[in-house]
This record gives sequence, C-alpha cells and structure tokens, in this order.
Amino acid sequence: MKKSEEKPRPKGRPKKTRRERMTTLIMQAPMTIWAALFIIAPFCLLAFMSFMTKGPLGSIQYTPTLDNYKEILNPVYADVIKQSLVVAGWTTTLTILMGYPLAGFIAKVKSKTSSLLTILLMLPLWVSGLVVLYSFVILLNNSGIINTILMKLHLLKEPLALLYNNFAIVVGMIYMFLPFAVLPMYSSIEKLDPGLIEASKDLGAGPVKTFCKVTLPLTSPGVFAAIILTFIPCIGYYMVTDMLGGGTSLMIGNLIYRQFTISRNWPFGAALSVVLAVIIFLMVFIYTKLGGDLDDLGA
Amino acid sequence: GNDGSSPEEGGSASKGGTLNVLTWEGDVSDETVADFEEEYGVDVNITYVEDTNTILAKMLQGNSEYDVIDIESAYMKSFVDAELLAPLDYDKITNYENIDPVYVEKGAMGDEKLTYSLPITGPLYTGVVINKETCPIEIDSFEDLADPALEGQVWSTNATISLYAGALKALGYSPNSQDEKELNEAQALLQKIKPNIKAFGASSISSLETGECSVAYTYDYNILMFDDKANWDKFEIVPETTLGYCQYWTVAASSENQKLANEFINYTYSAESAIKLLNEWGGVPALKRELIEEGVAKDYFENPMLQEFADMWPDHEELSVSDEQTAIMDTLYNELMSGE
Amino acid sequence: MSKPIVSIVNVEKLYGDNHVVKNMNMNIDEGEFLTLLGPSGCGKTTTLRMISGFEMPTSGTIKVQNERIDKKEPYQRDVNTVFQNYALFPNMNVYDNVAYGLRVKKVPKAEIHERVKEALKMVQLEGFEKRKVTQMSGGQKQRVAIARAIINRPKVLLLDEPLGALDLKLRKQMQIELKRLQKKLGITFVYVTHDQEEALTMSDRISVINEGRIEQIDTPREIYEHPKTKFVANFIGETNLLDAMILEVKGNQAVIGTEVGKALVSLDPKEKFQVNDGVSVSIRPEHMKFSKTPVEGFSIKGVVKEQIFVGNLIKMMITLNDGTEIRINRFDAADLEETGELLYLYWELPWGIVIKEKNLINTDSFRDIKGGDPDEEE
Amino acid sequence: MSKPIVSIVNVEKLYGDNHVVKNMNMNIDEGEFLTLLGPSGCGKTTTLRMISGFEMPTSGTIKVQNERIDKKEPYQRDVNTVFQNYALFPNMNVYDNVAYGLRVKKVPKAEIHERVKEALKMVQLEGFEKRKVTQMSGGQKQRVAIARAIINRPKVLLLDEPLGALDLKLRKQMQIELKRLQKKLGITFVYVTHDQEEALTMSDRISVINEGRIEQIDTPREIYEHPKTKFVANFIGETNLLDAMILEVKGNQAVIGTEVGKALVSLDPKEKFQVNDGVSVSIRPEHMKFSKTPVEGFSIKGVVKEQIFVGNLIKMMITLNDGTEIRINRFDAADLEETGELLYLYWELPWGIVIKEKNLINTDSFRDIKGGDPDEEE
Amino acid sequence: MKKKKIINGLHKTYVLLLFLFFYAPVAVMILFSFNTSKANVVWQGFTTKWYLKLMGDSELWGIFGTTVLIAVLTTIFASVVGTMGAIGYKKSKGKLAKLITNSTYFPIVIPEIVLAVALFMIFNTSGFSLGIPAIVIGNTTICLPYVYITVKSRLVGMEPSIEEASLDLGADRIYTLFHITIPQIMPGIVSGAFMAFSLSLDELIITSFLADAGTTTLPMKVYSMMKKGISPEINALATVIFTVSILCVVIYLAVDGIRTIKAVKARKKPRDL
Ligand SMILES: Nc1ncnc2c1ncn2[C@@H]1O[C@H](COP(=O)(O)OP(=O)(O)OP(=O)(O)O)[C@@H](O)[C@H]1O
Ligand SMILES: Nc1ncnc2c1ncn2[C@@H]1O[C@H](COP(=O)(O)OP(=O)(O)OP(=O)(O)O)[C@@H](O)[C@H]1O
Ligand SMILES: [Mg+2]
Ligand SMILES: [Mg+2]
Repeated sequence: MKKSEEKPRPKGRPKKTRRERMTTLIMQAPMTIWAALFIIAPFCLLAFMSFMTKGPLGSIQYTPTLDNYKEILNPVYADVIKQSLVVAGWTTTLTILMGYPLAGFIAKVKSKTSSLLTILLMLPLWVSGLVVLYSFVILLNNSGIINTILMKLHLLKEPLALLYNNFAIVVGMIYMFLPFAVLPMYSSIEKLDPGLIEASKDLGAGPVKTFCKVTLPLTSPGVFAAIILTFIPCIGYYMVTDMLGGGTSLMIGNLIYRQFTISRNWPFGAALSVVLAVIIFLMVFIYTKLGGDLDDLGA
Repeated sequence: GNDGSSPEEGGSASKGGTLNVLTWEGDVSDETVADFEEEYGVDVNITYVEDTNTILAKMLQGNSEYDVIDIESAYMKSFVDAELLAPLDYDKITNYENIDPVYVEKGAMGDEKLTYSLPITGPLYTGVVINKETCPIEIDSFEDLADPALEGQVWSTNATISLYAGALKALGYSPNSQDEKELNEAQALLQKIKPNIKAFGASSISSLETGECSVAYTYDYNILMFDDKANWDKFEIVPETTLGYCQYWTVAASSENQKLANEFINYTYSAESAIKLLNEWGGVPALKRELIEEGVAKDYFENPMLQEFADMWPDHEELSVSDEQTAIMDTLYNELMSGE
Repeated sequence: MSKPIVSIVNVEKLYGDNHVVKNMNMNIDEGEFLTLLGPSGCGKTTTLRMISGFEMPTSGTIKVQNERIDKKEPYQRDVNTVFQNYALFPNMNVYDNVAYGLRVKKVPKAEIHERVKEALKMVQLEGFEKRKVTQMSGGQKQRVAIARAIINRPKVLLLDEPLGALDLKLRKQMQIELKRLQKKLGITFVYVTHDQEEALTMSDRISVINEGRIEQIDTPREIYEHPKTKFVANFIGETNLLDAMILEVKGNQAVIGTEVGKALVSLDPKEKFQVNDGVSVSIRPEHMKFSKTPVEGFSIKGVVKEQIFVGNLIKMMITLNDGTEIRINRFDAADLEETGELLYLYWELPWGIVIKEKNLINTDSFRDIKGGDPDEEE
Repeated sequence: MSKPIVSIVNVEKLYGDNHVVKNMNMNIDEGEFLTLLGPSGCGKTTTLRMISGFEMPTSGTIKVQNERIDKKEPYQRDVNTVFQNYALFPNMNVYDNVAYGLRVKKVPKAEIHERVKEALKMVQLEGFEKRKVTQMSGGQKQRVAIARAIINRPKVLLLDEPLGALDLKLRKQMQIELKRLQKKLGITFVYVTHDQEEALTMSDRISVINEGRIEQIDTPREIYEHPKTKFVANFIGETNLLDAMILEVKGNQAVIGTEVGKALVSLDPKEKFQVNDGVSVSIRPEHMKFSKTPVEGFSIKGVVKEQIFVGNLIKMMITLNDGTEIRINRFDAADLEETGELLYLYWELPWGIVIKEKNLINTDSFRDIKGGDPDEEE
Repeated sequence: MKKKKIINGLHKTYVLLLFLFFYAPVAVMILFSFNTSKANVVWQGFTTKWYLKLMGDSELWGIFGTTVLIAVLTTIFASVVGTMGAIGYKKSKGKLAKLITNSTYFPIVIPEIVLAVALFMIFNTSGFSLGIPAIVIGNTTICLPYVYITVKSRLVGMEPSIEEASLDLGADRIYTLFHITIPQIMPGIVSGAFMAFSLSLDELIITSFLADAGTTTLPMKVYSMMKKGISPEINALATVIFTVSILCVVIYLAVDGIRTIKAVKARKKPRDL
C-alpha cells in the first residue's frame, strides 16, 4: 500500500523515446528547410515587395508605400480579375462536366484498363503541352482542318470562328487541365462503396435519383479537388489565352507577367500576386471548411 | 572567305570559354553559330529573347551573364542610360566595312554614334498589311482600321509600344511622344479600333494566310514577304502606317568575354554569315548588296519590297521609349485591354 | 405450411466457368424466418442478390407472390435488403437515411415524418434522428440499416450476415432483437449467416447450402437432430463422425463395424439399409458417453488425451486406436478423469444418427418444391 | 507459483485526459498462459503495447526478468508480438517474413535456413516458403505471424486477439493448436481476447480487465465459479444476477431478500457478511433450477416466456414479477414446458454465488503483487 | 437490362469521343512535322527534311538535354524531399508541423506565376544566381506537393502495425525504413516521381523566370518561336518524344502482360493444402 501512496511521476514523461524523435526530426528536416527557404520565405518577400516603390528603369526603391494596392482598386484591374475568374469558371464547369463521366468510366473498367486509360490521358501532355496546344491553331483556324472538313461536307458555307475567342481558350484550357481533374474524381468514384448504390436501388431509387442523392454527394470530395486543380492554374496560365484566345482581353496571369517583363514594375506585380494569392486562399479555405481535404489534390 | 580578320590571329587569345548570346530568332543563323564555335573553339550559348523588357529588368537586377545582346532600338536608350553596355571594339569588328552605309549613317536612337551598337540586319517595320484578296475596303491610314466593315478582321501586334506609336504617328505626333494628352488621344483612337480586332499576338502570318484576318497591324510581315514568292502579290503594306526599327548587336558591360563578344559580332558581318542568314530566315540584309548577291536565290532581290524597305528607312523616326512613357502606356494598355 | 411468398425454381447461376448456384429449388413461406446457412463461398450472398435483383439467374425463375420478378430492376421490387456492412449513406444523418426510401417514392412529408419515427422506435433509436451515421456504433448502425429497410414495408426482407461485424455480446443481443422484430412485423425474413449457432437460435427453417447446392431445408431441431447428409451433420454443431459399414440388420437396429470396433445403431424406418451398406454415424459430443468398463454391443475404446474446463462444461478429447479424436462434452462439473486413462465409448441408441453414404443429392429440396406453385413457366 | 517473468507495477496510462490504464499491478509467471480479457476499449491492447514498447507508461514500471525495460526501444526487448491483423510484410514471401527477425540480427544464412524450417514445421506450414503472404488464407497468415514471432525465441510472446479475424470453425481449431504450441515451446504467452469462451479454453490464468482496472486474476475455473465482482460474473459466461440484501445469517448460510422474493445462499467463510449488507447473487443459467411446486427456502417465481432450441440445449426465458428476465439452460432434451406456465425458481446452494456490493476495488491484484519482486525502485 | 446496355454503349462512345479530342491535336502535331512550310499553319507539302535537320541539330538536342536534365534532377529532389517529409510528418500534429505541411501545398493552390515571381525575387535579393540550379529548385518546389501527397496517402493506407512488427522483431528504425516502409510506399513514390517528371518537362513559367543566359528549355524554346510560328522541326522533336513515350507504354504493357500470364500459370499449379 505504501507504494501506491507515492506521487505519480511527473506527467511530462515523453511519449516517445529519444531515438524515435531523432529519426523523425531527420526525416522532417529536408522538407522543413525546403518549405522555409523556397516557399515561406519567398512569399514573405513577395508580400514585402508589394509595399515597396518602383524605381527608374524597373529598379526597386525600398520606401514603403500603399500605392500598389491603391492602384489595384482601379476598376480596370477589378475588370481584369473578374474576366479571369469568368474564364476560369467556365473552364472549370465544363472540365468537371466532361471529366466526371470519363472518371466514372475509368473507375468502372478493370484496373489494368483503367491504368492504361490514365496513362493515355496524360501522354499528350507529356510530350509538350505547348506544341500540342499550337496544334489547336492548325485545327481550329478558318481554313483549318475542322472548318475544311465541315465545309467539304457542305455542313457550312462560311468558316466557323473557332479560334481567337473564348471558345478556343476554354477548349485549350480543358485540354490542358482535364487530365489532372479526372484523376481525383476517378479516385473518389473508385472509393465509393458499390454497396451504397445497391442500397439506394434496393430502397426504390432509380438510376437518376441514385446518382443525385448518393453517387454525387459521396464523390464530391473528388469533384471539389478537381475544381481546385482546374480553377487555380487556369487563372495563371497565360499561354493558352495568348496562343488561342487572341489576347483581346487581359487575364490576371498576363497582367502579372507583364509587370515583371514589359512594365518592369515589380512592386505592383507583387501586389497583384498577393491579391491573387489572397483570393485563392479564401477559396481554398472555404474548400477545406466545406470538408475538403488538400490531400485529394494529389489524386 | 572574305572576312577581314582571320580566326587564327583573332581567336588564339580566346580559345576555349563560353559565349552567352541573347538574340531573337532569325537574327543569326544556326550554321553561323556552329561555324563560329568550330573556328574559335568556344561554346556559344544561344538564348532566344521573348521580350527585351525582361532582359532589361534582369540586367538591372545585376542578374545576367549575357555577353552579346540583341537589342531592339526602342530600348537602346534605356540600356545606354543604365550603363549596361560596353563600347564596341571596332578594332575587332573589321567586317564593319561590309555594312551598307545607309544603316550606319543614321545610327541608333540613343546611340547615334554607334558607340555601343551595330545594326544586325536591315530595318524591320511594324505597319498595316493587307491581304489584297480578302480585305473589304481600301486602307491608306491607321485610322481606317476602325472602319466597321473590318469587324473581326484585324490582327494586331500585342507590343505596347508599337500600338501607341502607330496611333501617335497616325495622329500626327512623334511616335515617341511622352505627352500625356497626346497619348490619351492615341488611346481614344485605339479604343475605336479595338472592336475590330480579332486577335492580338505575335505571329500574324498564319492568320493572314488562313483567312482568319484580312488586315494585320504587325511587325513580322517582312518575313512573310520574303518567305514565299506567291505572297509578293497577295500582300501589300500601307506605307503611311509604318514604324521602323532595327535590331542591334551590343556587348554587355558586365561581360567577361568582351573580346570574344566583339569577335562574334564581327563574324556575323561576314558575307558568308549574311548569306546563310538570308537563306535560312530571309529579311533585309544589312550588308552591301554586292557582297551577297551571288549567295542567294536568283529572284531574291527581285522582290519589290526589298528596295522599298531600304529606301524608306532614312525618313523613319526610330522608336525609343523612356521609362515614363512605358509607365503611362502601360496603364493605358491595361485599360484598353480590360474592357470587353 | 402457408403459401409461398418467394419461390425459386431450377435456378442456376454461373460466373463465367464458376458454377456458383446449382439447380436451386426453394419455397419461402409468408411470414417465416428462413436462414441460408453454409460455409463461406457456398453461394448464399449470390442467392440473396438474385432475389433482390442485383444478379440475374443464368437460368430458372424467381417469383415473389407469384409474380416473376427476375426481369424487374432492383428498385422495382417489393423486397428490401439489410447489407452486411450496413451500406448506410454516410452523407446523411439517421433521419435522412431512414427516410430515403419514402422520399424516393415522393411520400408526403408529414407521413414520412410519422413513419420514420415509428421505424426508429421499432429499432429503439428514438432521439437519434440528427446523429451522423458515421458517429454511431456498430450495433446502432445495424439498427439504422434495419429501420431503413423496414420502413418501405417490403414483403420480404433480405439480411446478408447482418450481425457479422458485431462483437459476440452485441451479436447475441441483436439476435434476440431481430427475432422479436420479425415476429412483430410479420415480414418474411431471408437471413444469411455462416454461424450455425445464430441460425439455430433464430430461424423457423434453415436451408443448409454447400457448394451452391441445398443440402437440407428443415427446422433447426430437425436439422440438428436428423441431419440428412454428412456435410450437414458436420457443419451444424460439433459432432463425431465415424465411417462404418452395416454388418447386421436386426429390425430397427443394426450392428455396424468401424475401423476401431463395433457399435449398435438404430435405423430410420423410412430408409432402406442393407448389410454392407456404407454409412456414417454422427454422435454429438454431448451424447457420446464413456464408461470404464465395456458396454454391451459397443467395442470402441480410446485414451483420455486432454480435458479442458470451458465455462459451464468440460471438454474431453479421446484418442482412438487409429488416431481419430473423439470429443465428449460433460455438463456435470464432477471431477476430471485421469489423462491417459482407457475408456470405453458408447451412446444411447437414438443419438447415433446414421447417414447413408452417397446420399448427397438434395432430394429434400425437390420434395419441398413439389407442393409449390403449379404454374411453372417454360 | 514460479518466479515472475514480467512484472507490472503501479502502471498508469493516460492518453490526454483519457485514463486508459489505472494503477495496474500484475505478475506474469514464467511459462504461463495468461489471458487479458475484457470488453472492447478496456485497455487490453494498451497494456500489451506497453509491454512490447510501443507505448510508454505514463507512470509506473514494467520489468521483464527483473530488468526495467520501459526505457528500451521495442527492438531491444526480448518480447515478440503476434498482431491482430497479422501485420505480415506484404512485400515478402513466407520465408522472408519468418526469416526477418534473424536477418536483422545478422544470423548466418545456414542457421536462418535451419530455424525458419523448424519454425514453419512448428506451425505446420512446410512447403509454403515461396508463397506470397497475400495469397494465403486467414488461418495460414495467422500461422506465419506466429512462426515469425517465435523464431526469435522470445521470453514472452504477446498475442493481441490473434484469432479475431478468423471464422468460428477455424478459430476453434487454432485455439487448440496455439495452446499446444505454447506447451511445446514453454514460452510465456500473454494473450488478449474479448471472447470469454476463448479465454476459458486456453488460459492458465485470466486477468479480467474493466475500464483500465484489473477486476480479478485467477484460473479460469475460479473465475467462472467464484467471480469476485459483479462485472466478472456478468462478463464471464451468461449469468442471472439478482440484487439482494442479507436478511439473516445462519452460520455458512444466509437468507436473502430480493424484490421478487426470498432465497437461500451459502456464504464464503473467508469474507464477513452482516445482516443488511447489500449483495448480488449470480446464478448461471445452467444452474438455475425450476419446479412446478414451491421449494423450501425459495419464494421466487415467474412465468415461461420463451423457449428456444439451440443445438444441444434448450434456452428458457422466465419473466419475474418485476419484469426481470431469468435465463435457464437445460441440456436434457426432454419436452418443452408450456409458454405462460408459472414456475418456482431455486438453485443448489453452492451455485448461488454471493458478491458483496462495493467490492469493486481490485484488492486481488494487490494481493497478487505482494509476493512479487522486492527491489522496486524509487 | 436493355436500357443498361444502351447507357453503357453511350458511355463508351462518349469516352471514345473524348479520347479523339485528346489525340486529334497530337495527330495534327505529328502530321505537321512533315509539312514543308516553315510557318507551319497551312499544309504545303510532305517532307522529311525536318527530321533530317533535327538529327543534326545539336542546339535543339542540347535544349532537349537541358530540359531532361532539369526534369531528372527535379524528380530526384522532389522524390527524396517529399518522401522524407511525408514519413517525417506522418504523425506530427503541432502548429509548426501544420505550417510546414500546409505551406508545402502552396504551390498547388497558388497560380504558378505567383510562385515564379516570389522565387525570382528571393533569388535576386539573396544573390543566388539564376540558372539550372535555380530552375531545379523552382521546379522541385512545384512538384514537391504531388510527391508529398501521393506518398502520404500510401502511408496513411499502410497498416501501421507492419512497421511495429518490424521493430518488434528487432529491426531498428533505419532498417525498418528501408526494408519495410519504403517498399510499401514505393508505388506512391513512383507515381509522385512520374508526376514530378512530367510536370517539370512541360514547365514554362517558373523556368523562364529563373533561367539565366545559358539555359533554354524546350518549352521556353517553343514559346519564343511563337513569334514566327512553331517550326516543324519542333513538331518533329515532339513526335519523337511522343513515339518514345508510346513505346515505353507498350513495353510496359507487354512486360506486365507476360507477368500476368506467368502468374496465372503459376496459380494453376496443384494447390498445396
Ligand atoms: N461478381 C462475381 N464474379 C465472379 N465470381 C463471383 C462473383 N461474386 C461471387 N463470386 C463467386 O461465387 C461464389 C459464391 O459467392 P457468394 O458471395 O455467394 O458466397 P457466400 O456464400 O455469400 O460466402 P460468404 O459467406 O463468404 O459471404 C464464390 O466462389 C465467389 O468467389
Ligand atoms: N493512441 C491513442 N490515443 C488516444 N486514445 C487511445 C489510443 N489508443 C487507444 N486509445 C483509447 O484507449 C482506450 C483503450 O484502448 P485499447 O486499444 O487498449 O482497448 P482494447 O481493450 O484493446 O479494446 P479492443 O478489444 O476494442 O481492442 C480506448 O478508449 C481507446 O479509445
Ligand atoms: Mg456473402
Ligand atoms: Mg485491442
């Protein structure tokens, strides 16, 4: 009985042994350093720069100012941001609508076939996205392959304007991002317990009802991930707008790019980047609050 | 060959090493580079420019290892003012004599005495080009591009300077004007034209060829002119709308290989190099015609444009942009491009 | 027996080359609790899935209330299923899960509310309406699954090992609950399990399936006490099986010879036995008796190998001459025998069940179907 | 008892605020088969993981062969574990799995070969060396896991519900195999299960744990027949528990009063009972008797509610006046009683086990430790 | 049932059309690598001269080499750092750990250009010279989250007791890492590495911000050619890359097929027990 009257040992006794902690630390070190040096530090610097002043010929003067942010309030830039969001929104919507049935198909077939399909999906991008994108110019222009075929078939008299408009942008964007969007949707469809579909049918729901009430809600993590994976790069990917869109309207990606090249106005470019980052963070924040998991983004 | 300096005597000192050359596609032929590497026993790294501003920005940050830089005249002043360039070593550039005096006499805007720069080829022009077969109206000025009949038929360059300079010139101002009022007028003109514009971009040839557009305000039509004989009759420039400029070789002040850099520049002025360039890319030669006539296709000089381009050059005010102008134009440009 | 609500006639099922259900014939009566019992992979789930419509029979017909349903979609059948892993919709709370079947049918809101309440009460889950199903324990999930299925008032409820994932205590408790629920609702239950004790406790009738074939359909007691095949004898409860040959028939009794000695058995008068017939004799551990001296008519003996005290009984292991192990269960907590002691084995005649060898065709299911519906279709 | 090989002294374990193991004291003897038995979440796995080194006790000491090991890494301990889900290395075949422990220790190849063979023989898996572990059945995987653990010749083998994932038949078979193996190897087994039947069958001693506390450590028989607490009585086997009060003490016997009538019990002479003490009486279903006429000293009666035939026994459910349900198991396959019939309940005195209320402190584990090692530290 | 067949048929047709959409530009790319026109928008005639030119084009191959070199280095760095990170941070729940793991996701959830700008600035400010090392760092930063996520998901799916079993059998943590953990998460590492390699091959924005004088990658080259139209020579190179990739896939499938046939044969052997 004497023993049990002894005070319990201090609570601070480690849960893990020292060696285990050492091993963990060693494993963590590279990524920690990497994240600190090449992610956190650059973003801090970016934020810092956004408060500096542009000097002559594109140099930077280290006098703090809020002018860069005031400049962003100019309705011109609000328009640019809005325009970018609209294009990204369209692309994302269509990508999801087109990608979901494909993801469903890949999930349905045998695992061998599905990995083959995934590879085939990624393969064109493997080559060089830009070269393949350029092929769209050949395909879509007024005397391009599609118009020629349609006119030869007498389906058209006048060539259709397929290139240098939002249609072409969206087609190009879908081409670039659909493969990435399909992957997370595919994996969430695959994870879906087929028993649930059967349960729903068993309870009297037809295929459409089952899809709306069970399949879709349960695969929504994959859909959300696909949305993020399409929407975000869309905003910054200025090559497609340049190449296929005719560049008649400025996108935020181009705008930022211009600040660092043609305009040589880094602080303003930094401020734009910060604003863009904040907008995206808000979206991602909402995504995680809705129960999204950033891990789904890796597919 | 007919190059003045023999590689043996000039190159002995600079055997080995690397030369970083920043240039535009079409300003030096691949073969020439290979020949130079072989003759001088050096490595030449060719990097292609996307935008001169980017280079300027990088160099201003002190973050560049370029030796030879291919600059367009518009930025010459900025480079010179920022002391980014080293004076050329004319002792090394013995092929200087091969250059057509027309191009040397005028000098470059911001470096009129050609202390730092030498024109690479003959002049380039930005201007309105018409596809005679498809263009619905007569065009003889920049303002005509705003004609409603041209809706969705105009291709335009996306280079800010060319846009505003073209508009300024059309309004009767200096294309290099820094006057805010004048620039605002130019903006108003551009805004009128914009609804007609199908696409802004770099490469316009294809869209004129494919019938995507019937008119282009562009800087690369010269290539199209010389590329294919069939195009000579099909396309036409509107002389009133042209802006002229040149590309210049310069040597970076920070270069540790200045001697080799000058030797490289010199090498490109050999008749052999010039012929290779013309055969590969076409364009207006900077060298005296008699030195190269034999090396190129029989009909090369039959192109009527060739003479016209050369003749036009002395009357043109070369483009040159200042920092202030860039800033103003940039805001205007963003405004122009943001609306639907 | 009342009229059949489900009848399965000549049903065959093949997956590719894999013959999973073999010429199955079975009538399920209205309101009965029928259990499909058999080892893993014998085709129980497949049978159930054919009734619910998730699989098509390769040949044969399935009828519910005399209506051929094998061409109907699952969602058009008056049959509901309780899935082994519950298959609750994780994106809905308890209420929504249970209401699902009614919502799909566009039942008015007020009625849904009423019936969900009733169903939840039935499974004793009142007050859990708003709970997320992911936050419930196994037993609770099970009950939600049941509520969700019975709310549709199906004619037949199919349950595929509904208690498989629960632990022993909870399982016992749910067995009783389920049985009560079935009585209260009066719905026909078709219940799948591979746990023979569960089957014995709950069922009105048990259909023992082996490799896609019905071996016997009968009441639990009948199956336990009068297994028709060696497989059934072995699968239902522990048993000692002795391969033997009939040496002599004397009226209802016979002398049999095994490799380890002779014994007496009583014969089923309904079946014909002849001298030299090969038979198996099954004696349950609790019916195997022993004595320290030889018993009249029996000459099987062995030595005590092990004795284990398990809760309320003592398990004895006896090794015979040829190495066969015989198990004996004793319920009297008397003192243990010595390990190594020689004992003579015998049994009271009614408990030695004689099974004819080569008696494995499911004659029983044929008999069962004979009284079934007359209008069999092509 | 022989000398303890594992001793657990005053061990406490908290996960955050969750007090999972409470002042645990336990000695495990060399060569014994000790089972930790308790409901899900009571801390069995946690206890085992502290012995194997995957968790640190929050306070207290654990010794193996008088050596404090709680500061050693898991891989430095002479203790091996058989994990519940086997935890076989899926990237290796059977041979490599079993050889793993020896390879790690850089044992010469020839010896490894020898010992792997031996270990596989021990678990009857000769010839399976090249098989991928993913291609094996549950029972086979289980044996590989055991072979892999015993090849290291540990002093103590820890087994965490090793048979949990197997089906009933296989499980019974493996129970016997495991027990034999333990006897053959002479290694100390610390066995975790929540299946009381398994514990009763296999163990030398059982430690019944409830909510992190040891309720009783004893031989299976002692635990079954003389539970020290209500929890133990209830958890081990089915039982009928009656809350009562002592009305009169007559030597070794007492008259008790329950809400539904009086009864007689015999008292444990080692414990003191007084009139008015609150007690619980536990009577196993197989010991509960009934009679159609009242029995001397007993006045508890009830009506037959249900009778189920389960394999070898008949389960009767009797409802008392206050609604309590009493279960009776009858092994004689005599005819059933009528449902609704009134019966008088009684028991033979030795089978009515009296448990003092408020007797839940684990005095027993203290008693157990008293004879333990003398050199406890600071 | 009939309805089901029709729906399945429609589904198949849709997928077929989608793949047509994906491969039409590839077909065009291949076709136009045989185009005589340099501007390469209008078909002018068949030629194989671009392939001949490509063979002798040391500059283009040099660029290609640089691109592959960067991609390989990126893949190695991203795989090592990401894998170690995923293992190290598997169980960490602290605030700091959260900061690090969350910031690892930044590059995915932020437009590339923002990261490019930020990295460009930090290199400039710190005086770290631009060039291949900087590009590799930039590309690695982008690819890191993909490796991290795929490896992490393998780790999460991995039975934790398998590692414990190894420790229990006397293996220390390093031994366990190399003999148990890494073989288990290999598929995750491989798919992460694959992702990193392909992302890096096609990376333009970050690369062009971080490139120095002597460094050009294939995407940069392609983009700079936009001014005059992408030359058929580039198409030829892309076609070669594409063909090689297809060959890899075919070989992979063949090897895999042989393996399954073998496995099936092995399974047909008489079963023991
Ligand atoms: N979709 C399928 N395709 C091919 N074979 C199948 C399929 N479903 C089941 N089988 C096979 O049919 C046989 C019977 O399976 P079934 O699921 O009906 O068995 P079960 O009796 O329910 O077993 P358990 O008790 O393990 O659930 C098994 O051999 C199984 O492998
Ligand atoms: N790593 C942990 N962190 C926090 N709580 C834990 C952890 N591991 C176990 N617990 C909690 O400790 C208690 C005891 O868990 P333990 O696994 O020891 O139970 P158990 O007796 O083995 O149960 P079971 O029979 O279900 O395996 C449970 O309440 C559990 O939730
Ligand atoms: Mg099943
Ligand atoms: Mg446990």
